[in-house]
Amino acid sequence: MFEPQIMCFLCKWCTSSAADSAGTSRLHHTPNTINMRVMCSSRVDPQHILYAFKEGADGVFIGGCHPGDCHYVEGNYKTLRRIALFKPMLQDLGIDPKRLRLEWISAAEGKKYAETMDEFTEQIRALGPLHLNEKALVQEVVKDE
Amino acid sequence: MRVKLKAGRDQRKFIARIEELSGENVFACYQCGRCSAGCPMASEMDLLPNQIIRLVQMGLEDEVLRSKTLFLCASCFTCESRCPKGIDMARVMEAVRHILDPKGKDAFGPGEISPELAQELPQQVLVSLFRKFSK
Amino acid sequence: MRIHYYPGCTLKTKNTALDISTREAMKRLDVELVEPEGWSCCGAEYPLTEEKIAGLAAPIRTLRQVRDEGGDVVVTTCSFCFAVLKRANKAIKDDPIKRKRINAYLRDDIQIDPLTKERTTDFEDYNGEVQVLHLLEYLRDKVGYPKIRERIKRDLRGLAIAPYYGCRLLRPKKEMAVDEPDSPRLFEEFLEAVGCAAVDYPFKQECCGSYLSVSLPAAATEASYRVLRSARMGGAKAVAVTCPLCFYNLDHRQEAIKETFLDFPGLPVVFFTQILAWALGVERSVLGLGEHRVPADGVFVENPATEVRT
Amino acid sequence: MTAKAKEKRIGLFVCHCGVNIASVVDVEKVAEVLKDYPGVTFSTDYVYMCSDPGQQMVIDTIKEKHLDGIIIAACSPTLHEKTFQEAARLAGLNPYQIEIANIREQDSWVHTDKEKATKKAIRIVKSHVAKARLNENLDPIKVDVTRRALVIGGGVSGLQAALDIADHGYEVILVEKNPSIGGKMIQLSETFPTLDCSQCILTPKMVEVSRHPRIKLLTYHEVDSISGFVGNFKVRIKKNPRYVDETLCNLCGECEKVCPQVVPDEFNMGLSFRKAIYMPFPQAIPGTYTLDAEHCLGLNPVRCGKCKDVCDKKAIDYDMKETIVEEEVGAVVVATGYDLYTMQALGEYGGEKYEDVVNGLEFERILSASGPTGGTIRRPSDGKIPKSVVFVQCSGSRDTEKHLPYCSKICCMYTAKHAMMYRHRVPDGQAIVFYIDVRAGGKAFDEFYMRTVEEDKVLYIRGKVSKIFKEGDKLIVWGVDTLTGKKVEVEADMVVLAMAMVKADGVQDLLRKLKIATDIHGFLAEAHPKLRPVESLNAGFYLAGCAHGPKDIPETVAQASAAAAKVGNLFAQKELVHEPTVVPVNDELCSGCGICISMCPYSARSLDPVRGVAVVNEILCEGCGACAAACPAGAAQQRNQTDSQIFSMLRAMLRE
Repeated sequence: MFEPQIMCFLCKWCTSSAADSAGTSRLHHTPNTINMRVMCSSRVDPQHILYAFKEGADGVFIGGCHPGDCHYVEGNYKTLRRIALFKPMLQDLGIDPKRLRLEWISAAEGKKYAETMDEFTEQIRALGPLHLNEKALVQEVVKDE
Repeated sequence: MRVKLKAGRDQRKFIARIEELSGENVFACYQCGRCSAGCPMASEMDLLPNQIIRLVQMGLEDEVLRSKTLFLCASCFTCESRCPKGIDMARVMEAVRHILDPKGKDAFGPGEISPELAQELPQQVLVSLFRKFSK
Repeated sequence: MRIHYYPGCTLKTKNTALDISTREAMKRLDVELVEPEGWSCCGAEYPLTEEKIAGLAAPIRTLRQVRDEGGDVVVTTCSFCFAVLKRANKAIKDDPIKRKRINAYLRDDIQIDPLTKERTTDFEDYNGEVQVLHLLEYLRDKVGYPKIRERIKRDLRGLAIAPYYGCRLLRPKKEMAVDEPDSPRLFEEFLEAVGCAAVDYPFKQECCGSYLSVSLPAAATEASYRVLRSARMGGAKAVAVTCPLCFYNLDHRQEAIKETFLDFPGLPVVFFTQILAWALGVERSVLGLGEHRVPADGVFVENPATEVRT
Repeated sequence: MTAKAKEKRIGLFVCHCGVNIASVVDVEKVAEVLKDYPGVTFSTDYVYMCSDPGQQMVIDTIKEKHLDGIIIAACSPTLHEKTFQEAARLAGLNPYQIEIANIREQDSWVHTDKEKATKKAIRIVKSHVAKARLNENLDPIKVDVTRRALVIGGGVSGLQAALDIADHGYEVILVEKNPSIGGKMIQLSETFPTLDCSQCILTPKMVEVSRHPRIKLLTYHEVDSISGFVGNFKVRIKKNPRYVDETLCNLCGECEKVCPQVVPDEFNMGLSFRKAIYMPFPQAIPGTYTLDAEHCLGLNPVRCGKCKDVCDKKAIDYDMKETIVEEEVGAVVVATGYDLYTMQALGEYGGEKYEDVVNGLEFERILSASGPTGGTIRRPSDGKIPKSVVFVQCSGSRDTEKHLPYCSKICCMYTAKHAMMYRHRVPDGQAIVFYIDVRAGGKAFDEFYMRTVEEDKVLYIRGKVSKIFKEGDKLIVWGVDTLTGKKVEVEADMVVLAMAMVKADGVQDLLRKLKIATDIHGFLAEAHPKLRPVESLNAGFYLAGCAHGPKDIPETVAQASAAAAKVGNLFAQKELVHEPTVVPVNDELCSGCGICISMCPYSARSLDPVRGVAVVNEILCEGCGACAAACPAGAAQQRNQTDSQIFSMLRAMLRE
């Protein structure tokens, strides 16, 4: 069976805490995901997402606080707008926008976190491995190595 | 009489079967009794709805299957609408009847209705009654 | 407006009053009712266990027919039919496994057109596309109370009617999602829209005894008595029902009720559509009052309001 | 970037956490595999890294191996990041060189497949090594503290917190939105388990607050907005017009006598009436009348003007306007209280239909000597003394389905008190309590409950009421006794619902302005459920009382004092430290486009008009990184979470 790799950017205050609380409650879920804790979902630059795809992620997940609950007032709204604008660009690059998912998961929602991880993994599994047009992407990602 | 509680496979199987059939988590019940308090048929029952679910939790299959209560439930869902834990008791009752089905005979069969009565009854009552209480 | 209408079995036999008054009333609201071709009994009981899914086949077959005839809404009056159709529809929509299994049963169903004798088979999967509405919901949401008020021909002011929801119209809440089971407004609003006074009484959503009427008549007698008594105490001149079985228990059972509970003097029971039709100007002779055991003629008298007014 | 100039010497410590990690993740393998990873100089595993020997090992190894970067692969950084930063400091290493790799909560505890979990742990650790190679030494930014506290809410928790902070020697501003302080507690009759009169024990505290030289009491005020950060908040407080000058009002009461407008009295839960110009209750503080503009005929002598005419002191001023007060404070205690769940939500108990179905607070007023019935128990509908009263516990609580999933905690005890007091006042009356469980854990609580049962003969029936309806002038209660398996029906004269406690009505807006975190029920979220119960996640905010969750009076008071002590801790510091992980500007790359300025929610960034580049006020920067993600030139880089670091981490995690 295809085992997808999923890169998760989790906001420190909500979704990463939710991941911790899933751990504390021993809510078993898929090991296909791997987490990077960022201060706020708005720290995630589209370039980070592209880079994750380029480095082998089949799906990218961004978790932030619920609207109105952002620790930094409105970072999650910024993320929401950014991702909405970014998805059509992904499409242009030949990456199914369904491979990128943004979800609001509060610190109290360990269960939702675990379920979302499982669900997203299955979605990505159904989409199959990501085949990239490397050339197109390399031009987009201009950062140094 | 002292009831012997067993933690054997049979008990677990019975509980699991009820949960599977009903789609309800019987262990969510904390025995507040609200289902019984509002049940329109409770006065006719030998075991109250909350007692049925308690016996299921304890895995006492025989006592549950013996109860008259199973055939007094009108599936009116009053219990469901007020259960603080969201358990649909009517489904649990149905699941128990389902287990009972192959074991017993009809609790109520067509033979028990006089032709005159059958004439005047609305169709839906016959269909629903046999669906509930006959094999 | 043209909509699909599922009468159900009892309306075609024992309670034609409910069917006829529905048709008459809807005609006066410019709604044409179409029965889905070749509909069958819904099964009366929604299967409550996960394994008895065969019981979903009949209602889904009917709903699929509605869809294939181009309908997106089907309306029912009988609460039992409504509950089965609505819950089956939801199950098909929400549960992919049930959807798959039921569609597998029904795919090779054969339907013969009565006119052209054309056979239809190899049906397209049904995924819950049709919206199932109770006529009360349809009147509220699609026809609208203002239109009903506009078309009213008889002034029913002062006619106190106790709305009786029974069990199936509102519960289980998660699946029916019609109104709050313990503080509903749907029926009351309807009665107020046709000009009656809706009686508030605590037994409006208590069970009438349902099918126990046959297996344990005494229990149904007592349950029905409590409903009727409560409605009477609330000052009702009649109880309005949506369901033929409620009607049977509350109306046909009244003789037995009076024998058991000597304090109970009787109370007419009517279908909500009879009131609607009456308010919209339908003649009393068409209301099917002959089907009532407890005479309900007193409810349908010309200008009851004038008596109150003077 | 310039970071690779000198290769780092990184030490890796993999924690077993007993079996918590080691039973799922092969910790030895993780340490072994990472030994040869670029940048790693030292790698080991140990049973409990957070233990003293564990920490000592880190300290010793740093010194011995001259390490300049450390990875601790263990539990969530929220738990022990500080511990190891301190260890690093002791070893002479900059604390910002510590990286915590979370292989417990986000790995071993959530996976069962050992091989996969170990692989994942290796990837997690590698990513932190990649990041650590580029970590810089950072020093905390230091800031001054304003040694003045804001307390929001004048209930018992707010009063206690204000008094304690003031007694520590600091100034306090106490803001209460109602005309008087006192909160919900002043409405209570007696208090369990000792039956002291609530007003008798609370009014001295209210007076003390009003007379305290260091407490500035602002009633009829509301917090409008707050800006700044811990130690340095700026608060805008809205002063609602009272239309009565409280310094002039001598409480003669003539205005009230002539006022033609009669309004339900909030203090008595609407069970009696007051005038549009009123004193909420006789002991109200400040002692002044308040004109409720919503119900006044029109704040205009032409419309009415009766009260103004009779006021000898000329205290009434219809032209008073809403004004804004600005204050600077260093800490905020949030004590905004609670409300009761609405009757409307409980349709099966009659909703709001039946006057004689009352909630707990209404019954408190009925019991209270200062209440609408002068302490005689009378039912609201007809004033009759009820001979049969049913108490329904868990009304709205412990209902995961339609109402509130949590236990409201105080209802068991106050219901016992209600039933006991009813039996004392109406000796020939019958009191029946429907309960699911009686939770009487607390000092002298169970004894009190048992007294209610044994001495006052209150009948406790174990079962939840399904329905309440009216027949004639009786309320019919349908319940069950699950102990005997009997369905029961009670004809009651009155029903008291032990209504669930919910977040205070309308507090959501305020909390949003404060940017303070709440739980899913709208109660304030504490920084840690066990170890930091009175602090908010948001620095500088402290929690007290029922705003944080249902609790009784002793607990509320204890929490308020604890919050005050925490404020004291904060104020005792010479200066505060601010996280240095801010987002500075690289002048050489910045083109002055201003995008980052528009992203900043704290106004920490602005444009230097002379140089044409963005500049950062590092004290205001909270380090969210929204600007860093938005900067098109890469000129905004978050310290120790630069783009380069993120890319390196991604590479380490994903490329195998």
